[in-house]
Amino acid sequence: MAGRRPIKVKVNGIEYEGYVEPRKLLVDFLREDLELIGTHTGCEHGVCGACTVLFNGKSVRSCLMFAVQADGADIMTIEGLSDGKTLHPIQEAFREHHGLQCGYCTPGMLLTSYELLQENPAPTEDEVKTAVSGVLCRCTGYKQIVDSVMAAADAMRK
Amino acid sequence: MSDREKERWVGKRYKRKEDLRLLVGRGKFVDDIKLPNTKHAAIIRSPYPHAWIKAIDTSEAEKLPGVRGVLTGRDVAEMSSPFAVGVPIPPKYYSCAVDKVRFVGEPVAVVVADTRYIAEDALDLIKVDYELLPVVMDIEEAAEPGSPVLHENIGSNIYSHRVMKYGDPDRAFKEADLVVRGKFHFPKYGSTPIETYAVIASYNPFSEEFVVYNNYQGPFVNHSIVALALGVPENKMRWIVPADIGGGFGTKTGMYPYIALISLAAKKTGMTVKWIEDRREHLLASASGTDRVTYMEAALKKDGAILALKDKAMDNTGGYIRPPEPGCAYRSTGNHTGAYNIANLDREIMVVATNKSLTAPNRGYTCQELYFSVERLVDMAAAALDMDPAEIRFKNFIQADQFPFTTATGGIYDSGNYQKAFQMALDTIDYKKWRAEQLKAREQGRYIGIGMATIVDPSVTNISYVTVALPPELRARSHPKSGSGESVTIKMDPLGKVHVIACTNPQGQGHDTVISQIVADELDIHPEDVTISDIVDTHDRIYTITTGSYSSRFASVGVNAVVDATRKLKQKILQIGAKLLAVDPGEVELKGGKIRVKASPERTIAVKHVAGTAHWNQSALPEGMDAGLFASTLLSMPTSQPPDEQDRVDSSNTYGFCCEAIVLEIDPDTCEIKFHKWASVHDSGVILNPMIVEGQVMGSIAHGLGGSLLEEFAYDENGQCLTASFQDYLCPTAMDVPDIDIGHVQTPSPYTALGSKGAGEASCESVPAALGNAIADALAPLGVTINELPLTPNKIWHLVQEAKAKKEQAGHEA
Amino acid sequence: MKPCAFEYLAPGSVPEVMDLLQQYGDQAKILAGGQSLVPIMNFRLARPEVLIDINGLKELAYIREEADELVIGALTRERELELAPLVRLKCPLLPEAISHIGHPTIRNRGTIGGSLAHGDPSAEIPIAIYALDGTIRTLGPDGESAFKPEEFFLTYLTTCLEPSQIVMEVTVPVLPDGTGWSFVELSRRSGDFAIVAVATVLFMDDNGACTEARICMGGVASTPVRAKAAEDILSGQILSDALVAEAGRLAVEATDPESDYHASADYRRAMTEILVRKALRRAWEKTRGGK
Amino acid sequence: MRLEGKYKFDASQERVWEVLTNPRHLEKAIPGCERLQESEPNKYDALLKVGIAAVKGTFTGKFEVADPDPPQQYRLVGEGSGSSGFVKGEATIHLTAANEQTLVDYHGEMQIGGLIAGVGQRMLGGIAKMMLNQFFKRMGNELKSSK
Repeated sequence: MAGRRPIKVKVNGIEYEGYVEPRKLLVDFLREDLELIGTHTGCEHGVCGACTVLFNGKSVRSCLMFAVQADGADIMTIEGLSDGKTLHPIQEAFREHHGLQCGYCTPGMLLTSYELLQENPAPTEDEVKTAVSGVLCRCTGYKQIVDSVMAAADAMRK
Repeated sequence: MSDREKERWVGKRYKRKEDLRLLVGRGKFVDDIKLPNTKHAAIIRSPYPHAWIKAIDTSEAEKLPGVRGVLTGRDVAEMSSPFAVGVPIPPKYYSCAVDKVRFVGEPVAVVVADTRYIAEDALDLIKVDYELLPVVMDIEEAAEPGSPVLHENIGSNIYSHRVMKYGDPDRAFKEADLVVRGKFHFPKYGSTPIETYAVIASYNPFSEEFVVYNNYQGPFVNHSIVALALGVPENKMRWIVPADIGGGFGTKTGMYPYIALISLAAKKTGMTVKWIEDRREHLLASASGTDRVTYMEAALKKDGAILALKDKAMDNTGGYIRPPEPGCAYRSTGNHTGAYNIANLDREIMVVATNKSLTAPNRGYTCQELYFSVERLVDMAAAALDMDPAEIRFKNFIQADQFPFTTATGGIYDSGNYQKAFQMALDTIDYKKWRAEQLKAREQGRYIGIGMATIVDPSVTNISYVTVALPPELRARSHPKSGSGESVTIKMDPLGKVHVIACTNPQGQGHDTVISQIVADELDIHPEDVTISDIVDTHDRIYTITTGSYSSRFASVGVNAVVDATRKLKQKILQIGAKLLAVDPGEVELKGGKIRVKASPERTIAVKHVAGTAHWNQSALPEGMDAGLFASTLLSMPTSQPPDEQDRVDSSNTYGFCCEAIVLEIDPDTCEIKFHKWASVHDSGVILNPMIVEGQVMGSIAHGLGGSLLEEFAYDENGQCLTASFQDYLCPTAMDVPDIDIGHVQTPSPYTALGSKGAGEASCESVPAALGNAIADALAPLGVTINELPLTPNKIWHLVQEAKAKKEQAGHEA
Repeated sequence: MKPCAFEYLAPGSVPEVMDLLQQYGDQAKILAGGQSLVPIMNFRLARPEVLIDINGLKELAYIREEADELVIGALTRERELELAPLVRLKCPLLPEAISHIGHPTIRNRGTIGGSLAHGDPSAEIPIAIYALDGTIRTLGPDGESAFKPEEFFLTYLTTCLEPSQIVMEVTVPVLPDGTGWSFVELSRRSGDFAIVAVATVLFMDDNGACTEARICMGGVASTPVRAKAAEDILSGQILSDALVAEAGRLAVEATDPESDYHASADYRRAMTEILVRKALRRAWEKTRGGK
Repeated sequence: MRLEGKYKFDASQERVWEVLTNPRHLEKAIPGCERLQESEPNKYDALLKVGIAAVKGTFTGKFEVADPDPPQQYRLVGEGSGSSGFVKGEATIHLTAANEQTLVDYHGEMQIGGLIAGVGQRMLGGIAKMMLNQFFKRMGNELKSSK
């Protein structure tokens, strides 16, 4: 049996140190070891996107990475999107346009949108659809999600 | 009153309260709950669809470090009894296979270990010896004598069988100018919420009490059923559902066997046991909608009037049948003739067993199955009569002045204006223009299709409908059942702020927000001054057997309860205020945070003062009034009555209307579908929050679209499920849902306090029919028959090839 | 769905990787982007005893232009290739193909070397590299080797890589100006595995004749396959609609598709013809200055 | 899943029959076969380690050469199971002489179940066919090397 390995990781600006079994998925490490339960597990095979986090600034499926791989990494989860006082413009737009219902896919949607808007501050509706098509939502039918991201793009450009 | 109107919160796009936790990662889902000393369960499942379990060897698994115990079917049989179900001969359905497995994915044993990882390691060490049996996968074959029998105690694969006649269908068919017939096959698909099933169970052997955190959609009937199966009184089976459920859609009403199973694992191991269903488990063995074979006939007059329907439907609930099934076959009883004034119906129902996974209500609960047949048949009738499919619908609609309208089957349609809504949909897509376009396109070899469906969407089931599964004479032997109750408690704190305690158990429908809007209107306060706790806790919530979020109950009965409780509270406030103002209660009104004397508005007292008095100076209250300031209600819908002797029942309590009008084009080469126009018009009564209703409508469209074009629990002929991952079970993505024009007609329901009714399921019921009709219409020149779903490009291409080959052959022969 | 236990090794250099592969043989798997490997580990279909994580080998992530070739390190992420201006300019077929892989988040991790080593017959990168006549450079205990795609892909998920070898880099010739190219794909949903995917490259002479045509198809056999007969009838010809149609027909002969739940073999064959035509038309358009 | 195909061997029908039904050769030709033991005449217990890329599975199973009618026809009946699922099948194998060669055609049914069927349906058909081809190819080698 493979032994536990030390890792040091920065999540939402805070340094954590811990020991993990190599097979522990990053999503389980975030949820169980760091108690950052905002990141959700939906399929554990990389399709649904609920577990999406930003890994060194890029979106990744945290169910398709092992926690050991995060040693030295800088991670942002849903808990790190707002400044702790006011909603981030993307969060505000999702609220304004009803871009969420049950809220389970929402962390993945928000972080995927965040990455999109970093790379492409003025996306077309089709570009938004393409970007968020990697995250499954069973509640909204996506229209209000797309509206939300478009509105967030507007707000963030201002 | 213009000021007053401006201040109304109901009807506004009021932003959701729920979002302030869900957007920032502070939602509370079952998997987020950490209890001390929690161990983790993994379930070993049958790879075979039908087999005897000859032996299970768990010894190696039990030796693995970190494993705390193993529960097998033998334990389950010793510690519990089969789940009760309302069919004449119930199968022996336990939470785990005991001596036989009947579908791939059926639980066979549970391992409890320190981590889920170790529990799964242990599964590899369990050896199960199976003796394989022949399988039956086809619905019609399953009902034939001589096919492999799943349940020896039943002796056949037929769980439920009824023949019912409403009106005089035989005569109607004799008098018909024309009879059209069709056979339809509706697939097995499910809503696959992104949050899977989740259970955390513990058992105290000293108090003999279970406490189970879960994400079930209410206590509903299944709380009683699980308690009964585990042999504990209901008050010792405490269920707690936290504030957030990651989507339900009916699928999560299928999780209660796991509540039982994990409770038993907790009891056997003495540990608190957590089980989070993984996606593969979910796709193999959670719950789907029912796949159905329908033979349907319509008796018509030359002018298009539908005199009668004959419907033989065969539903497949898979390896077992469990409550609320056989609801699948009976849920639509009251609205079985849809949006049409059809006086006669001949119904035969069969619910059968096959070696497929099990079913549960799935958003729309078999109305999609029903309307796929009805609405395809209406289009076929129009074609046979050379009528426009829109025209035949107008011809047969129940008229706006006929409401409330009692259907042949006992449904009491509360309100509607079907003509107006349907016309709106046709106008939105520019129907005439697209018919002309279609003709031109056909000349160019392009396949443009226009499809429509007009349906009645039932909400708030009356629990009594399930008893239609029993013939009247058997039904008479047991206690009658009826009702659709919902409870709300509202309280005002000493400073006049309001807290609402509900048990509607939402899964994203925004009940907190709408409750706060309603309460704000009733008490003339701001929604921000209302907080809500809407969870299930069978110990500290008031509920009935019907409580939960399913069958779009909230906007009807849920709202009735909110309004009723709030008005009771308001009465108390007025009474106290009147006493403090030394006038009669009839002389005061509540406005702007003050009680004022109507005749002399300068005489006021602040609500906050009234609230303070109720809490701080109880002796000042009107005589006989309870101390504090709260009101409770638990009410049902008045139309929720048991079935009559003719099997007529108002199976739901409010009935919305929905129609789709779709213009699409099929690529003649690849058979991919492109949408040109899509209008979806809804009448769900008075709209409480347009933003939320729009979200519900879009969501239900996406589910309808998924089931029609993408999603299916596919099995091979040997009983293997081929779609046990999200790589093969295909949910719609943001790129698969086209732009849709949503329209509303609002005919208030006379049976609900604010005129509202359910809005979340309608398009699930209409979209499969409308898409089927649109695709059939597109391919009509080829003579392609569309009678099944999902219509994948691969399937459409094969249908086109067959039709072309047939035409060619006919050409050769001619 | 949790993976089995494994030993995790994160070597700091290529020689270390070589040593570890020698030591563990086929008990070990290389972990690159993990977007194909980790799902099957979570399902417990794959149970490697040792994972050799090469994500720390930054020296394997590069995109360079050398002579008339693009040289791409095996650990280069798909998303980087998709967005790299150099690649978009010199070899636009590759980013176009990559844009069909899963979703941006998957492409953020997935690597070009990983995709090639995985050898999925429906995967976009192998199809594109084959159409581009790229070269796959590997390193093993016996030193470096170079493979052409037709040698590299053997059958379903199987390449000629030995357990002790790794993909080091890929080279693809820069496409000369005026070269036609295209990548078209048919799948159930965007991001899904291709039912059929076709990549084409058309080299033209100054007179507008096609000097060489390459048509590579995925999803229709146990490896990506080239439609040689179809390529041959185009080479040396002034293109015409009739020739393109004929090429589509001939391309089907090179396929040997299987049926699965999503698409029958017949449908795949029919779609091969349609997609090859579509892809050729698109490439042809580009030779005429179209976008 | 239907199995159907033909394979041509450069050997006489008797030779081909001998090799095809001989456990020593079967052990070498069956892809991934680690061990093959005759449990009773014409019945064998087998241990297979089948691997396609990272997907590796150990299967234990048994098969039988049933109704042998040398040198023309027999039925191959087999089943195996492992952590990644199970395989079960039956095929009729028919041998005919064609000049100096022997034509073997087979047709039968195979069931694949469990984990691999549920999450790997996309490539199962192709991989099954590929493994069959591998089997016949190796049998061809066995024929050559045992001459």
